Amino acid sequence: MSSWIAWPSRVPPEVPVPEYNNAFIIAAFAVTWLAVIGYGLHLRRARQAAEARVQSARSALGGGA
Amino acid sequence: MESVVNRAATAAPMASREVRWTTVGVAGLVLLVAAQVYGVLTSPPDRDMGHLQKIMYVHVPAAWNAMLAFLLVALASLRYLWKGRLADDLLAASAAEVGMLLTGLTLALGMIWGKPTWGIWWTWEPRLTSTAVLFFMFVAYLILRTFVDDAERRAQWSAVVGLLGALNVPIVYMSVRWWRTLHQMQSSPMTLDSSYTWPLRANAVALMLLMAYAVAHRYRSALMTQTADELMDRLALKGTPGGSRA
Amino acid sequence: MPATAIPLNPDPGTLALLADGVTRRYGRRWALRGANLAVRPGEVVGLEGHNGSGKSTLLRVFSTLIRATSGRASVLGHDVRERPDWVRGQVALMTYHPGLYDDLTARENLQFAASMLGRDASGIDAALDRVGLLRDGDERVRTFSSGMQRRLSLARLLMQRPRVLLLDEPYNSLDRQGVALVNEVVAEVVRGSEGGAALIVLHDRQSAGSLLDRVEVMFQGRVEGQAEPELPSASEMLAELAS
Amino acid sequence: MSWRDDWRRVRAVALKDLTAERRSKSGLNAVTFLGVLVLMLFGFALGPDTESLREAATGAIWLAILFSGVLAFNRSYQLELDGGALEPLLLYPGSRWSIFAGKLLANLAFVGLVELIVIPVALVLFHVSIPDAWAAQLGVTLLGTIGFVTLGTFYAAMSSRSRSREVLLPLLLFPMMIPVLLGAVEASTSLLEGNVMRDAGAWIRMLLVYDVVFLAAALAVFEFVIEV
Repeated sequence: MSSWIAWPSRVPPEVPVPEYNNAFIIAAFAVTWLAVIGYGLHLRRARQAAEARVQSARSALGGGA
Repeated sequence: MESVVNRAATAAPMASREVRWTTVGVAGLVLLVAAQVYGVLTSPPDRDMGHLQKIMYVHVPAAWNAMLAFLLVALASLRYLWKGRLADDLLAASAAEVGMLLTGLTLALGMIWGKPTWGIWWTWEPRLTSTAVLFFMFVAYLILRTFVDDAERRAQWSAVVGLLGALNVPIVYMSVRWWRTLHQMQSSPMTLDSSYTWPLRANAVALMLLMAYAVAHRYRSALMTQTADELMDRLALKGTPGGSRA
Repeated sequence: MPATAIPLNPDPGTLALLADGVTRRYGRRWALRGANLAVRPGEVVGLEGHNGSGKSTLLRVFSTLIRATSGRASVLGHDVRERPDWVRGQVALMTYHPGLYDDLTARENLQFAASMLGRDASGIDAALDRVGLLRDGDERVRTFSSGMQRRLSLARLLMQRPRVLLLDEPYNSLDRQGVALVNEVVAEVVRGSEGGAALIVLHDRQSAGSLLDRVEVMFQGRVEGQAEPELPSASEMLAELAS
Repeated sequence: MSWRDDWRRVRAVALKDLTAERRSKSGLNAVTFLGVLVLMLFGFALGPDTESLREAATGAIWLAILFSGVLAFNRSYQLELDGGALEPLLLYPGSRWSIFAGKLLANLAFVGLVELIVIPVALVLFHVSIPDAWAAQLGVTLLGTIGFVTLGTFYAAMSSRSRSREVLLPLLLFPMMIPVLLGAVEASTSLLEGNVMRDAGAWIRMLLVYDVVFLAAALAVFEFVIEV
């Protein structure tokens, strides 16, 4: 595994860690959840469209099939 | 060509499969929340990055699962070319859609991580650059699908495009890596501290479950649409002895 | 059940062409909706029908150019989907496109065909002579009239030495001698080769003259009947379908 | 069908394409002109500074080739589509990969001719003197061109027969071209600079692998692309 992901390494307890850039952390998680929920909605819409199509096909075929 | 109509007629096993996939989806969602909370609360801040390290828990799983989605596209494409079943093409398309989302997410998160860490939004790093290439290939694949009307032609063409794209991914990765190492010294690889591994793994598994659910869900919607089309075909061919599929 | 020439349980081995319930969809439109047709060796069969009734599509299915969405088609007893390459060696398709290269001369076009077919070039002059283009052999096809282009594609067809002819409106833009030439070639192929047969899409039955053994009529993607049919009107047909 | 038959078909397709191209002429001139135009634009974009021009030369050459070459590939199938010639072409019995191989050879010749003009013009415009290792440079150019033309000819078989072909071809082709671009540019640059601190050999091997992989893959799956 190489560098750029900046794999977190040792954690020296005595070094005080600067608390910066919380906005970026929040943004990252927010974007992730936006993607998860957004795609979930897309999935539901696709399913509804598919079901509607099956329904209309069935009814066009005369209820049965 | 198999008949999706006949498959849909056996509704009972289909329904139980649906329940099983829903379980996977719910489990993935719950695990994702749990793993994120666990990771954010328990893992100590990194020496250099501080709490920014926590972006890793969403970024790296997205990248891993994007690769997985691409593998799925390649395998489904290969199987389509081998067996000629239209369902495999729909599976490849479903995986490609989820893969495009995941590569897009990986890129967005990479930027969000890069800006505070290095002060730049974009870095020409092999992994990130390969992911970008992968993203473009997913997009091209999905655009190709919208440009072709005939189902069989669309399936054959996109299977071929998916397969060639899969061949290209390792070559792109290697070439970008060489390109980078030639241009600047690569920083020494670091080992991941054990306090980060478990949250990372849990997050990756959670996202994988969600991805599997999403692909399965999208795939079944596509199958349903095809079922509807086949029912309409029956109508169009009503009373024809040749109406049954060969 | 539409009246067709298909015998019950046709043995494809004894037929030059067989379509059994062939369907073909383009996007959402059905070009063929279960076409049945049988052509015996030695037969010359005409195919008539409105525009869009599926005649050209059926010819293309037989030629392996288009795959049937469902159903079965065979040429000289071999399934077009299972042995496409063999079938391509037996049939010749002539469409309304001449299918020539405009910037090549007539002779070069035939030379290309000869190379692709694995024939030597010695037959080219004879073929050109046969279609009356020997003097124009070194002219570019771009300068040809449409009748001359059609003659040239007939010359290519001759070089192919097919056993089964699939001709899509072959008389278009041909003069009287051209029409006679087409008929000569058809007769030659059908009588001259074992299992030879021809399926000809036509609008004008006069041109084929006494060549035709029978005429089949297509309507809305099916072969609906033989000889002089009273075509049912579209609305009647739809009413029947809806019932 | 023996290999000899296949080779005769390959040669026939290539000769036919090249003859048609030679007779119509306008295509090669226009494409070459576009390549030179792209080079000019790069010159303006990079500024008159000799040093920066020289550094960017190989990259500019390859982008000019990519942009002009992509126009050639659809043309090669347009030739078949215009008079309905694709149908008889597909109806000749025998292997279909030979059609692809023939078109590939013709396109290689076409792009090679474009390069014959574009590269010398670039050397002049970007103040690059002919390098000592010019033979190796030619080899790199050839390897890069083979990879580019292979996939270009392959994807054009699809794009030329689909809607909005003008967009589709670069969309499919360019992401696949990244290894070729990197390999060719890096190898050329390192050769130009006398191979200092760089290893042209690794890039050349990469290009070689790329060409072999995609040539084999394209020949193997071309049947699926042209079949329906």
